[in-house]
Amino acid sequence: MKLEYKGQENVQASPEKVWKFIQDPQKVASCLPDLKSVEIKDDKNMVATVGVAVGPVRGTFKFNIELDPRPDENKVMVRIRGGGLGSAVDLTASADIKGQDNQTTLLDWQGQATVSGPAATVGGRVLDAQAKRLIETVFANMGQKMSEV
Amino acid sequence: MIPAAFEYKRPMSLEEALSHLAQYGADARVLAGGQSLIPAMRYRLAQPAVLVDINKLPNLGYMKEENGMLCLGALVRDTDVEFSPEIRSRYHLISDVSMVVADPIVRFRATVVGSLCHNDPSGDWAAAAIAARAQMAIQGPGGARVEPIDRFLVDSFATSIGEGEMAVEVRFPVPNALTSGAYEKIERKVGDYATAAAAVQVELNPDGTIKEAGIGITAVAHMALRVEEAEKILRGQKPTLELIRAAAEEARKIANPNPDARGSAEYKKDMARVLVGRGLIKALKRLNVVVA
Amino acid sequence: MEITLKINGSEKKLSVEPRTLLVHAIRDAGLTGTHIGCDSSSCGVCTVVLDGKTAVKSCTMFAVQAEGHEITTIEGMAQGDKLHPLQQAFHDQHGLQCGYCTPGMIMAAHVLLQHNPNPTEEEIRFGLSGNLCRCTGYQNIVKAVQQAAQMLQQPAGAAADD
Amino acid sequence: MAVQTPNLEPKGIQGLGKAIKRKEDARFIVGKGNYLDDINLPGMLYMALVHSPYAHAKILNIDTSEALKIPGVKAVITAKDLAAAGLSWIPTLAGDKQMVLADGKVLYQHQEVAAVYAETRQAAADGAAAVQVEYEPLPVVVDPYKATAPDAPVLREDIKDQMSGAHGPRRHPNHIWTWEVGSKDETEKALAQSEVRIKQHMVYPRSHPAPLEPCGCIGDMNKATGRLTVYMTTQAPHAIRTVLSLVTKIPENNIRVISPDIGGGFGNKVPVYPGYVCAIVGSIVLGAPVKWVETRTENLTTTGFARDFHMDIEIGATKDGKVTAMKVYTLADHGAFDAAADPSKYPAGLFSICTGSYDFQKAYAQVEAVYTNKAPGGVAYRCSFRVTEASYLIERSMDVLAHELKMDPAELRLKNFIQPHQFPYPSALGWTYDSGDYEKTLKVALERIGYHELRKEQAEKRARGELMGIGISTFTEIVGAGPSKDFDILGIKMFDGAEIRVHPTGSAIVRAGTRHQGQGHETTWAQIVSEELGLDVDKIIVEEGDTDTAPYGLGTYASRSTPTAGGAMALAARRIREKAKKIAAHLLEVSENDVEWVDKKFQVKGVPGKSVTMNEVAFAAYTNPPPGLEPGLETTYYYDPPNLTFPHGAYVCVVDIDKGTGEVKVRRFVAIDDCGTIINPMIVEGQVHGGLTEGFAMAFMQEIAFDEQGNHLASNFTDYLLPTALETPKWETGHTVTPSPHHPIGAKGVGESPTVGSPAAFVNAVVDALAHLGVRHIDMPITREKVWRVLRSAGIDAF
Repeated sequence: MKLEYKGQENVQASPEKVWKFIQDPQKVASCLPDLKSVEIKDDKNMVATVGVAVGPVRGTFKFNIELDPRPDENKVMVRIRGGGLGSAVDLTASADIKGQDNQTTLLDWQGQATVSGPAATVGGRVLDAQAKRLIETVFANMGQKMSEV
Repeated sequence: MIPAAFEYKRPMSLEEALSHLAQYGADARVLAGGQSLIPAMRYRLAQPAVLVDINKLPNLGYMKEENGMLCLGALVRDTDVEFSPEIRSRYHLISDVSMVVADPIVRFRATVVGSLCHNDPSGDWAAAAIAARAQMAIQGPGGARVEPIDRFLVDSFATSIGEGEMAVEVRFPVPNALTSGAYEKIERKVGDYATAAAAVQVELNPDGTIKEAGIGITAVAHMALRVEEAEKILRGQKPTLELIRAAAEEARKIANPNPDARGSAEYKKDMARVLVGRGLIKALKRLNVVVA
Repeated sequence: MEITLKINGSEKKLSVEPRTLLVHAIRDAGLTGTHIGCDSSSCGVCTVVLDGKTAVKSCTMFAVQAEGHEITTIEGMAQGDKLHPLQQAFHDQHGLQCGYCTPGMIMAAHVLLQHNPNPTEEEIRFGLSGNLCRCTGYQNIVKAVQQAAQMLQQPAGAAADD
Repeated sequence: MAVQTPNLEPKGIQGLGKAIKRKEDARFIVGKGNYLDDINLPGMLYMALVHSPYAHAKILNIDTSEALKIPGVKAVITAKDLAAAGLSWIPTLAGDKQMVLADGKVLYQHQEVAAVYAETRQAAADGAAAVQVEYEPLPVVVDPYKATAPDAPVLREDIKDQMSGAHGPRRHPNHIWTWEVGSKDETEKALAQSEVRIKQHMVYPRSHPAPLEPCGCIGDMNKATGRLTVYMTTQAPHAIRTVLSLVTKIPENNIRVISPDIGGGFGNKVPVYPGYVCAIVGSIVLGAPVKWVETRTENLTTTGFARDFHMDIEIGATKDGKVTAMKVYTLADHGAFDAAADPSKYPAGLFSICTGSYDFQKAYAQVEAVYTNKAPGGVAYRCSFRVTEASYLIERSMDVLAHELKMDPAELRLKNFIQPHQFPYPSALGWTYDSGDYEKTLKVALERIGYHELRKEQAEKRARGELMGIGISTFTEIVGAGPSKDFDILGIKMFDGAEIRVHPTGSAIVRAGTRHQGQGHETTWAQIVSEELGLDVDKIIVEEGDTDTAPYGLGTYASRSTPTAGGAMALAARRIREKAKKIAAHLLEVSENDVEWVDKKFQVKGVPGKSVTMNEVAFAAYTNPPPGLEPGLETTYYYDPPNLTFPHGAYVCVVDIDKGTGEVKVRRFVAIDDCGTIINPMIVEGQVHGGLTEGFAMAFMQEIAFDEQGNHLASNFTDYLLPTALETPKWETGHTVTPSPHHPIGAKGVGESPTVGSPAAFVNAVVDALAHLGVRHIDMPITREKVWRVLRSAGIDAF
C-alpha cells in the first residue's frame, strides 16, 4: 500500500543550525522513536534498528537510511528502505528548509511510503493513521532537538 | 502460524497481576480473551515479551447492577452479555452489540473490557460505550480510578491506561423505562470488521420529546467517535424523520474514514449517516415511537 | 511448561511451550479430529468445547490457558459405538462432504443446542456463523442440527415408534 | 476400549438413483478422518518457508546464518542448493517452467525464497523469521493490460528472448500465448450484417478455491530401500507420481504417492507447488521425513488462483431476437509463470464453450495470456477448465442483449436454445454437444419460482420505488475431459481406470485412479458396482489415492470423475459380469446362451426359479470355476470416453436491494440441473448446494485483489471472504434427466455445474433490479458500494 503524508514543523533555531543538524547522521538518527541501535556508514548513510509499536503490532525494524542534503535547493531528501515482521518499507521524504528569521526555521515536509508484506496486508486496516503518527513524531523530535542545539 | 516465544505469567490475584505489569512495563501485555491479540501474535505482528494472563483472577466475571450502573468485570465475555435475558430485555444497545461482535465462537472468549482496552478503530464496544456514556474502572499502583469513556479512549489502540495499570470493569448507566438504544452495523460477512457501524441511545421525556441522546460511530475514523452535534440536535426535540435526518447528517460530517476494501471514504461516510438514522428509528421504535 | 487438563473426560499431563496453541497440544496428544484451517480465528474448524458449555477456537487460545479446564473434542462425542445425535444427524442429513469442517461444526452445534435446545433455522445459521464450510452450502448442516435438536428432546427410548 | 464403529444402517443392494447415506461419513463424524496433517512419522522434521514481501525485486543477498543458530533448525536451503540438484526450476502443467525457490529475483509477493527444516514446528517458524533477505525492488506489473506495453518491465528474464513458447509465438517478453478458435472473417461479416449488436466488457475477477484444509506434503525418502513415499494433498496422485519421477529422475516404481483424506480441493490441489518439492528435497537431503503444511496465507497467496479473465464480447442478433454471431476477445492474467492446469492442447481450457446453450451459427474467440507480478495458477476452480468464465460471459451477455432488445430474458433464451432434435449438436467453436433439453429445464425452473408472478410483483414494486430483480442463467457445461484423441496433460492421455476385485464371499474392493475430496466416491462408485453386479453396497469398499494400489488415472477435478472413472467402473463391472455369466452357466448347468441377467441375478432364460446370485458366482469363481476358465473374479478397465459430456441447467434468482446501504439480499434461488443419469440424488443435491454457495461467493464476496505495488490484498480469511451460514441463501433444487447417449450409465457429472451456472444468475438479478436506472452491467464481486453508487447517482436514498 502507498501512503502519503505531509506536515510542517516550526523549529526554534536558525537555518544554519538546522543545516548543521541535518548533516550529522548521528543526530538525525536520534530523532527516530525507540531507536535500538544505529550504525553510521558514512556522512550520508546509516543503518538503524528501531522498535515500532503500532497498536498491537510491535516489532523491530531495520532501516537503511540515506540522507541527501541539498543546500542549494534548501532541501533535504531522505530515503529509507528496510523492513521487519516479514514486511518491507520503502520511504522517500523531503523537507524544504525555509528560514523564517534568524531564530526560526520552517521544515515543510512531505513523504511517500510504500509498505509491502503482512504489515500492509494484515495490518493495513490500521496502518495508515499509525504510520502518520510515527512520521509526525520523527519530525516533531527533529524540531525539538534542533531547538535544543 | 506460530507466535514468537514469550514469557507467560498466570497471576492468581489482582495484586500479583499488577505487580507483573509494574515489573515488565511496556514489554508486557494483558491476556484476557486474546481474540485480537493471539491472531496478531500468530502473524508475528505482535511479539510481546511477556503475557500476563488474567483469566485465573478471581471475581472478574461478574455482571451486576450497582449504584445505577451495570458493572461488567474484566472477564465478562461477549456471550455472557449476549445470552443474558436481563440484558436482552432492558439494555437494548449493548444486547444488540453483543450479537454482532466478531463471530459467535469468538464471542465465547472475547471480553467487553478487553475490546475497550484494545480500542481498535473498528471496535464495536467502543461505539456502544460512547453512546451509553459508560465509565471504565482502572486499577494501578496508585489505587483505583474511574474514567468516563470519552477520556478513556484516547486514540486508535491507545487508552488512558498508564503503564502498570489495568482496566478491571466497565460500567453502563442503567436505562430507565424511557430509554432504549440500538446498534446498526454493516459488515461484508460475519466476522469481518465493520464497514461502518453506529451505536445509538435515546432517553425520552414523558412528553415524548428527547431528553438525552448518545451517538457513537465506529470504523469510520481513527477511532470510535461521539457525534456530539447530532446529540445536540436531538436533545429536547420531538422525534421526527426530519430531525433524525439532520442528526444523521452530522455523523457523515465528522466521519473521516480510510478507504479500503470495505469501501471508499465517501461510502463509509454515507453509511455512518444511514446507520445513525436507522439506529435512531429502531431505538425509538423500541420505545413505541414510530417515525417514518 | 507442564500442564494438566481433562480432555474428553480423561486427565492429561502435557508438556508445552507457553506459545503452544491449544489446537496443537490437542492434536499432538493424538486427537487429530480437531483441525486447523486458518491463522486468523476465522474458519472455526478447530472449535472445541471448553468446560462443557463454551465453544472456543482452539487456535486462538494457548494450551497453558487450558490448565485445570475440561476440553471436549469430536472424539469425545460418541458413547462407545453409539453416536451422539449430532453425529448421527450429520450423517443422516448429508451434512458433510470433505469432512474437514465437520468436527468443529459439530462442536459448535453442540454448544449452540445447549444454549438454545430448539433453535429456528435462522438461529442455527446465526449460531454457526463462526464456522466455515466450503462443501455443503450449510443447508444440510442446518437440517442436521434441526434433526439433532429433535432427537435430543425426545425422551430416551421413545425414538423408534412415535 | 470400545470400538467406535458407528451403527449406520445396512443398505443391501443399492444401485443407481438411490439416495443412500454416505459410507465415508463413518470416519469423518467421529474425528477419525486421516488428513495430511494427521500423519506423523517417526523422526519427522517440519518445514517452514520464507516469503518475499515484494512483488518484484532482485535478490541481493540471503543470509541464513541467524536461522541456523536457532536450536532445532537442521538446514536452510535456497535456490542455489536446489540448482545443485537440478531442481531450482520445475516444469509447469502448461508447458512453462517455474522457480521452486526464488532464483535471483522474486516475481510475486509471498514467493518462496528459502526453506527451513527443523525438529519442531516452532523452530521451523523461528528459523524462517530469522532468514535475512536483501532485496532491490523493481517496477511492478499488476494490470494485465499494461503487461505488454512497449516500456513494461520484463518479468521473465529467463525467457525474454524466446520468441515462441509452448503454445505458439510470443510478441512481447511478458506475452505468453495467443489462442484462437472459430472463423474470424465469417464472424465479423455476420456481425456486420446483424440488425442489432451489443458489445460488453466484463471481468471475471481473480479468485481462489481456498479449501478449508490447506495444501501439504510429507516427503519420506527411505535411503535404505531407495523408495520415496510422498503423502500429498493431491487430487491427481498418479499424474503427480509421473511428474515427480520426471523431475527428480527417481524411477517411477520407486515413488509412491499417497493422497490421504482431502479436506476439499476445488482445483487447488491439482498443481505441483514449490512447497511440495522442498519437502521432498528436504527428505532426500536430510534422510528424515519432512512435513510441510501451508499456512492459510501461503495457501491464498502462492497456490493456484482461478479466473482472472478480462473479456470483451460482441453479439449480433436479428431485431426479433435471434442470435447470429459472437466474437470474444479475452485477456488472461496468468501471473508470473504459466502454471494453468489445462489439457495440453487447450491453453485457454474449454473456454470455447462460450456459445453456451444457444444456436450461434458463427463464432470466434481469441484468448491472450500475459505474465504479471502475481502468483501463478489458473486452476480449474470447481469448473471444467475455464468453463465458468465462458458460461458467465454468455449468460451475462444474453441479458445485455435482452435489455438492448427490450425483451424478457427468458423469452430471448427460449428463442435461441439449441433444440432437442439438433443433438448431437456441432457448435460453431468445434464441440459436439451430446444431449440436452434446455427448454424443458428452463420451463421447470420458471414454473417452480413463479416467474410470471414475480415479474408482476417487480413491476408493482418498481412503481413504488422499491428495487427487486430476477436473474436467469441457462448454462451448458462441458466436462469429462477427456477423449484421448484430444485430451492429455503433459502427454498423458486423460482416460481413467477402475479395478474391481470380487472376493470369494461376495464382498469386493474397488479402486479408481480418481481421488475424491468430498464428492462421495466411496458411496457412488459402490452404487455403480452394486447396480452392475448385484452386490451388497455395504460389502463394496472403495479405495483411491494410493499409487501403489490404484489403477492409473488422471484424478478428480473438472467434474471428470463420473464421466471418466464412473464409466470405467461400470465397464469394469460389466466385464466381470461377462465372466460371471460363464460361471453362472456352469453352476446352473446350462449353456451361457441360456443365462440372462434379471433382477440382479443370473437366471435361466424363462425359468424364474432357476437362478444364482453374484455371491454364489463369486464363491464358485474361487472354489468351483468351470473347467478351462481362469479362476478368480477381478478386472481392471481403462475407459477412454468417446466424447465429453454436456450437463446443463436453468437457474433463477430473485434479489431485493436495500436502498440505504446497497445491500443485495438473495430472496430465492431455484436451481434445476440436468446432469443426465443420477447415481445418488442426495449427493447430487449436496454438490449443488455447495457449488451454488461458491457461485454466490464469487458473485458477491470472493476476490483476490492487488494494490499497485503488487501487495496481495486477500491473504487471509479476514480479507478473502468466504460466506458463512448466515449470508448463504437457502437453495431450492430440482432436476430434469437427459442421459448422455455415450456414457455407459448416461451420467454427466454435476459437481461444478452450480459454480459455473450461478454467478451469472446473481449478477443478472442485480442488474435487472437496477436496469431501469440505466445499468447494463456490474462486475463481480457485487459489493454494497457498487450498488450504492448506482442508487445515489440516480438520486435514490433511504434509511
